[in-house]
Amino acid sequence: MTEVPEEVKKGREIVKEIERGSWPNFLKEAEKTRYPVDLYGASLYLKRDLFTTGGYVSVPGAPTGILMRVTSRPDIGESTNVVRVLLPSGNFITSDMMDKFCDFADKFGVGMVHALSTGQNVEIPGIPKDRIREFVTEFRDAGLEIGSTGDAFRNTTTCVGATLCEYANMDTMGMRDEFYDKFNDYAKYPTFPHKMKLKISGCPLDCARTTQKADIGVVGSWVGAPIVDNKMISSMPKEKVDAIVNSCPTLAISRENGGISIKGEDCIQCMKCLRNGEGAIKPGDKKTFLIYVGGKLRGKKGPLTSKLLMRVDTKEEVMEKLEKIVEAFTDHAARKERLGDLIFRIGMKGLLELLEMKLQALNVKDLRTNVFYPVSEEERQEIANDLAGRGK
Amino acid sequence: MTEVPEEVKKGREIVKEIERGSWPNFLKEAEKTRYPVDLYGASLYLKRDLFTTGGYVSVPGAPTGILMRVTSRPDIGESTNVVRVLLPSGNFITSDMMDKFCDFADKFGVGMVHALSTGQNVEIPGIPKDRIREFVTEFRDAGLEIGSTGDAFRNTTTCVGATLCEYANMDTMGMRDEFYDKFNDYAKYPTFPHKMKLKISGCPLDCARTTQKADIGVVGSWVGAPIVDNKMISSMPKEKVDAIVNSCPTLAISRENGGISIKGEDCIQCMKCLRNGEGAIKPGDKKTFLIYVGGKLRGKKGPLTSKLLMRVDTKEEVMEKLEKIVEAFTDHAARKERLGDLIFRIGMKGLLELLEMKLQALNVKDLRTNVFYPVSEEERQEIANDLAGRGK
Amino acid sequence: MTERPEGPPRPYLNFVPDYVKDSIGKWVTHKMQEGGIIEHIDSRGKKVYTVKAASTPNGRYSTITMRQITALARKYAGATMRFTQGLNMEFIVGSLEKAKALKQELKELGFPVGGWKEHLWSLTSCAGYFHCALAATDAPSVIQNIANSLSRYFDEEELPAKLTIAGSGCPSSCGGSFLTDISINGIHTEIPVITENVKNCDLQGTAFTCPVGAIQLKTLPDGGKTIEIRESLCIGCGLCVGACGGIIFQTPEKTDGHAISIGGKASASRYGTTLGRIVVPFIPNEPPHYEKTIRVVETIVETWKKDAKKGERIADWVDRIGWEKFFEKSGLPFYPQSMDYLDIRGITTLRDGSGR
Amino acid sequence: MTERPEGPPRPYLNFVPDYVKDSIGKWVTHKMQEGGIIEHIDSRGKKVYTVKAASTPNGRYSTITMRQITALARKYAGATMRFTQGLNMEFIVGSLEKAKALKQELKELGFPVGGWKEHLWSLTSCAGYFHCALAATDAPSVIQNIANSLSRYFDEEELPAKLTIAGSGCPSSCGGSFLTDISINGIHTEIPVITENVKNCDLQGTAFTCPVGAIQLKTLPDGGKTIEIRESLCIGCGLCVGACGGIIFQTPEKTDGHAISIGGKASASRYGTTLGRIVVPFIPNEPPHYEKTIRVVETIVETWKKDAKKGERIADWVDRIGWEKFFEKSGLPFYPQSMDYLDIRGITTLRDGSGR
Ligand code: SRM
Ligand code: SRM
Ligand code: SRM
Ligand code: SRM
Ligand code: SF4
Ligand code: SF4
Ligand code: SF4
Ligand code: SF4
Ligand code: SF4
Ligand code: SF4
Ligand code: SF4
Ligand code: SF4
Repeated sequence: MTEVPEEVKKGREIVKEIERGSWPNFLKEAEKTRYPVDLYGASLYLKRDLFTTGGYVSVPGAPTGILMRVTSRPDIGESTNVVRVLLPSGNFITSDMMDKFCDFADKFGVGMVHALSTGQNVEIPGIPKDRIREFVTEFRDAGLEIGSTGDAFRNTTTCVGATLCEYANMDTMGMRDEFYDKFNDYAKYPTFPHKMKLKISGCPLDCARTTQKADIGVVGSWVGAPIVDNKMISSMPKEKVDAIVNSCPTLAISRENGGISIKGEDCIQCMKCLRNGEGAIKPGDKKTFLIYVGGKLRGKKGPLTSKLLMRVDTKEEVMEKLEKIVEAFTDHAARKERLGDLIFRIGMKGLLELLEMKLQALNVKDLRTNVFYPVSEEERQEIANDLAGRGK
Repeated sequence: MTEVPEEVKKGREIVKEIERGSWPNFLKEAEKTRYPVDLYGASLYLKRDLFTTGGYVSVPGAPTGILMRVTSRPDIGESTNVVRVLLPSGNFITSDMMDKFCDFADKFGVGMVHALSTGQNVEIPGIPKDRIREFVTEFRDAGLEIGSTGDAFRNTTTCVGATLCEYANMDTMGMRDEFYDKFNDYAKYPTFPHKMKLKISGCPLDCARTTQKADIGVVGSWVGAPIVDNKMISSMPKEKVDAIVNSCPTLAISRENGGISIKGEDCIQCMKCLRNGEGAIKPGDKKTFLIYVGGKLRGKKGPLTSKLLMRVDTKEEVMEKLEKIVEAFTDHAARKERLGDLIFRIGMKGLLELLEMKLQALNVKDLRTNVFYPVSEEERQEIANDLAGRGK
Repeated sequence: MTERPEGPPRPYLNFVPDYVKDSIGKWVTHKMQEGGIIEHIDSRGKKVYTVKAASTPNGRYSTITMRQITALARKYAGATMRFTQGLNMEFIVGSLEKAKALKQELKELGFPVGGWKEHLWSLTSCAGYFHCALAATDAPSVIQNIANSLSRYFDEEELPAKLTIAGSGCPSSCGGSFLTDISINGIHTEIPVITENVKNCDLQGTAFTCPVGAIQLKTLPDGGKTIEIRESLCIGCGLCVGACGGIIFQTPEKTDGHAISIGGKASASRYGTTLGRIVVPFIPNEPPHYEKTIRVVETIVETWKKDAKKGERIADWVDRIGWEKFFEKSGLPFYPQSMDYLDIRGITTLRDGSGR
Repeated sequence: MTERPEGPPRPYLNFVPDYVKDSIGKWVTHKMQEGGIIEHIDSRGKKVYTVKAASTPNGRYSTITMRQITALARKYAGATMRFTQGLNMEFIVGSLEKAKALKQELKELGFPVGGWKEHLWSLTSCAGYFHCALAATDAPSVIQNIANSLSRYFDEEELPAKLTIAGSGCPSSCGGSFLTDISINGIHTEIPVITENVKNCDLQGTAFTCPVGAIQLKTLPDGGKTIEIRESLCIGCGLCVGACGGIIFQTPEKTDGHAISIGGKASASRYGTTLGRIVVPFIPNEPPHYEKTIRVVETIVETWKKDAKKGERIADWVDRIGWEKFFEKSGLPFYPQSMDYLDIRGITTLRDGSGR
């Protein structure tokens, strides 16, 4: 019997400690698999990561690559390469499909599934490097798809949307399906300067966090006032209705003969009143899609929330614009520059120029506080003309 | 008779137009003086400024200099150099003093007084260059003082404060007097990298705009809750009291047996409730002075509002800190760099280091959104110690 | 040598009316009497009255008029008066009757009395073409026109809240622009050029004038000195043009103008001090009546008046409805210069509070 | 070649339970039933129930457990289930009785059911040491400890509002840190150094890895190639260390750790999407129980719970009281790294709104 290294012994003690407590425990799970818990324990004891990357290995059927994980202590634990699996929209997984994942994990991996990754994929870890081709072939033959790696569109994620939620202004899951019908090549072939992510939320509550971590975010919304069922409102206790009226950030809601009335031009679709309304207030009828750009977390500049690019009326326009944004990104981003960093560098105005659009008030969070900007001769002329046209 | 140039003729037409309307009119006033209205009219017609600067001319009794104004069209109008006059605190001017200003304006100038400049001085324009020394001597012999130019402390301004206003937490006018008792040299000799301005407001309503246009701003305030006269409150109509309670931005106010109660730890001294309270709510007893730094309008970076440096308990500490700030500014600002731009360049933390102070939460408007900052070994140690000390 | 004062005349008590002195620090409340008259009440119930009268936009008076005003101070206000932060005149009077009589006389002299609470409080302007060497726009005449257009809000009609207006001829902002609810900000839009007259200037001094260090000293082939402007750095502030006759704007009549910003305020109430934001980046200079400018200002005031809740300053109002709706509701066109140069960060910040 | 799917399996209708299909797009309201069960009601009054169960912090399961979960989906939920944005499990069930029975079985399997409304919704973590090459901190074990410490807020005790927690091992933030109400963010505080092993790396590829271009290719005297790190540019992200075995952090056990940020949220309600702000810039890694980290997180939650009004997310609460009072009330020490690197501008901005 070989001697157990010190760091493994100490590591095991640490792991035992972490396994305490009532919450579902990833280490208790790992213990039931062939995952190298000792390697992990040792890294906790040593306080250093014991993996290095092996990059992405591109194989037939998975051109964006499979993520290679190389152990720096082969004496303690094995490399644990991972295959990322694209799921049906909304992350719905039938029991049959999940069983298949488990079968593959048992056969090729370490008997572990990662459900879910934060990018909303299932991952199957622990595939030995020399079995990857085999894995990919069998897996795809079983009707399943690998993806979400490399400099391509990562997995497109959505909230559950119209499938389960009354706030939904659109069929988010259907839109994802359409995205893959139309743009699968963007997701499959790594031709971008850096990764891209598309996320879709059915309403401004933004359960898919499109405004925070999507290069391109689509949010279903509407224009004007929400729809109010004043019969229901009048049967509510006074304090409840007061709460609805008072919580509107733009003060768009007022009392009106027992019910309420909402000034459409003041509504910013913040969803507050709908949340407080217990079904009596619904999204408006005039649907619109908000397209956001440039959210991401690291890149060059650290976390950036996304910016509103425009509102469009139809799904078709969303898809068109998406194509244009991708073109602008691939043509103009530097290597390993996320869309958000490109916008940081060239400005929102710069991006809009690439898209042949004009900067509008809706693109802007705050206005300038100094006059140190250029105004060209044409711009002076344009402004003078615009203002001259204004009625007396 | 010499021919009247075209631009003067046209200029006169323009001036006549501007003289229309009911509001007190500076041109109607100018017409009653020897000010070169034709020169001004011509500049309006030509749409270009017809003066150039002659810089500051330093004369005995006014080392920071007198502002020289050179006409670029001597054929139309004369140069119109201006003397800036320091007023008593609060800009109180006795009728005798104002009459003297008028006498000087009639004797040396063009019969015009500028009351007030936006820096809260009286100016006497139109003094010929060759009579400036004479003017300064006579003027100072009459017990009056010239100043507020050059790279020195410009006029220190205050709101009316305790003299007339019930919101005042201090005697602003008295503090200005003390400033000049103590620091007149700062105001008199141009030894700074750029101008400095000190402004003083008696309360956070900031009638002296210290938070916007003072390199150093002092605001009288208090700590904890305002003082409430609940007898008066209980006699107010319900809606009035509701308005008081609801307008507090931190929700520090609640109803309490017919009156109100204010949670001191939540009050940010915004003055809202005092304004709505019609005398029933007064500033708290525990007075404090807020010292702000770095406000200014142009400099290198354009308009910057000031930042809160610290709270101190006594006037003496204000004066001490002021001296320290001036030192840091004179030692570290680049030529023609305002304090605000120095802070922009070296950071608030940098300024605090110069002042041998530590950055605190009160100095900060918003916190960071990324982790791309350095943490030194000592800092790691310090944090670990601080956090270890925290009770279980 | 005669005894000379060092610094401004003081102590201040020498200059305030006698009947105020023993109330100092003892005020407990105030009450708005009729327009422009505030009743101040001290802890013993003693009352004085301040009467506030409008000034010329840039504070310039003939000595003739000023002597008439002084006479009023002698007659009604203990032979003293003060000027406010808003450049208005303020008289402190011992009784309401006197205050009313003073108000009447001031109005007869042509000075409106008013300007407190939900009204236009003040209009201020810098020197502009009238006295300054740096002006891109003649702030005094612009503000004079605005004053005429909005005068009824000073003493008659109510607004949602306090309104202050300032104009400055150039980015130095001496008029206090950027700080006020509505501001006119002079702006040059060309880069100055160097003419041969530059040889008459103090070259080193001129280079120092430039706030951003865009002016560089150069040695000519013949050994002489000249200066150059690095265009990419120049912010067009115009300081060098004022300082040296050999540097000129070529066509100021076409390229000079003013921007309009809204939403400046200093008071801590609500979200605290804030600077104005540029809503129109450039309007050409069109004296005498600056129709375009006046229309924009009127549009802003009208939209605010119609849409704001009582008590909302312009900054508060825009804060509530957002910029997109501001442009929608006002119908003003949006130009890209208005975007915050730091807004591209997409980093959203929490609301600022005063004194935090 | 067999027919292979291009892209993910679709259309989605093939994967949702049959009894949901004809309600899609017709939902009118929902009602919270007992903890973790939502009743969804469609326009015809039809009801389905979603049951939400907590997951392991980093979503790792043995196939043994996963097959048990699948079996529950077969038994109760139309043989399908979903995972949420918060990495939780969600089952869609046809009746309340079934939902309750499922809840019972999930709890027996060790999975708490709850996490809606004024509760802890989710805890998420990236791979950390468990699988990744870049970790400065082992997010999974940190989050596991936090989960144990806060578990009662998932299904028992109420909080002022929704609470989400995420942890990431390094600035890449794969765990979704910065976005959540409380986040753990791995941070390296040393600059990596180059060892002789660098010769085995793909130098050009490694240089490309660096997001800020701090890695430069150099030619050695002997004609060989190497790379250099420009310290002034390096942000310590650690990507190069993961990519090339010849670049190392020398003492990660001392210099690696994590920062804590608070106040991230995506939802448009109130002031809209916002990123977390760093309140503690560095905490050393102290497995197994990370006492310091847990104390800070508990302190934040306790202070918020005690001080916030009902409905206030952490961001809303801090927005109301300000950072100064946050530090006062929580008693947490303030470190200069917390200051926004753009805050020095002193430019105050109007509050942001969503979609503006
Ligand atoms: C698996 C996953 C974490 C998890 O445990 O769930 C993950 C894991 C890794 N991410 Fe990630 N990221 C994962 C979601 C994210 C997210 C969250 C999201 O997508 O919702 C982000 C932040 C959002 C964003 O995109 O900004 C994210 C931002 C990154 C970055 C930063 C990219 C950038 O420059 O902006 C890297 C580094 C890079 O790409 O250079 C990165 C790189 C990595 C690598 C591949 C690093 C590496 O090469 O070792 C990690 C592999 C870990 C491993 O061995 O398991 N990962 N990564 C997530 C899988 C996503 C998926 O299924 O598609
Ligand atoms: C007279 C006055 C305007 C008025 O009509 O009332 C004025 C007039 C001038 N200012 Fe000013 N400033 C005046 C208040 C201001 C203010 C407002 C204030 O102090 O409350 C500011 C903005 C606040 C600030 O300090 O940031 C102001 C910021 C400037 C600047 C920008 C300084 C900087 O770099 O930040 C300059 C240019 C300079 O100093 O380089 C300037 C320069 C000038 C000069 C001297 C320019 C020149 O050399 O031609 C102007 C002379 C005009 C003239 O010929 O009459 N003036 N100046 C004000 C007199 C102040 C006083 O009595 O002390
Ligand atoms: C006289 C003056 C100070 C001075 O010494 O010059 C002044 C004095 C008073 N201010 Fe002020 N404010 C004066 C300029 C300002 C400024 C600066 C400015 O307008 O340029 C501000 C801050 C800038 C701003 O607009 O944010 C200012 C913000 C306030 C506020 C807060 C207003 C707000 O909407 O937030 C109040 C409270 C109120 O109006 O209810 C106030 C209230 C007051 C009262 C009425 C309070 C009182 O009576 O107890 C003071 C009257 C004293 C008196 O009778 O003289 N004062 N006040 C200034 C008159 C300016 C004018 O001629 O119009
Ligand atoms: C299931 C899920 C979307 C998904 O497809 O994955 C979801 C679905 C719903 N969200 Fe969400 N939210 C989900 C993550 C989010 C996120 C993202 C996150 O937590 O990471 C956000 C935005 C981020 C944030 O925290 O700001 C989000 C912001 C909201 C809000 C606004 C909360 C707020 O405080 O502002 C509501 C409204 C509410 O709770 O009243 C909401 C409400 C809802 C409701 C309960 C509305 C309803 O029933 O009509 C949805 C339930 C549908 C259902 O039964 O499945 N959902 N929701 C996500 C569950 C996450 C979890 O496991 O905990
Ligand atoms: S984003 Fe809106 S539509 Fe989508 S699940 Fe959340 S609440 Fe429902
Ligand atoms: S959605 Fe928001 S903004 Fe619109 S009416 Fe409702 S509460 Fe007001
Ligand atoms: S700043 Fe305060 S104390 Fe000074 S005059 Fe204004 S309200 Fe009164
Ligand atoms: S001063 Fe402002 S913060 Fe303080 S209690 Fe009054 S309204 Fe609230
Ligand atoms: S703002 Fe410009 S134009 Fe006006 S006085 Fe100041 S320096 Fe002159
Ligand atoms: S205009 Fe201003 S910035 Fe440009 S060179 Fe002249 S002084 Fe410098
Ligand atoms: S956040 Fe960093 S440590 Fe965690 S998985 Fe992503 S790259 Fe790896
Ligand atoms: S740690 Fe990051 S920033 Fe520094 S050299 Fe390596 S890759 Fe570049």
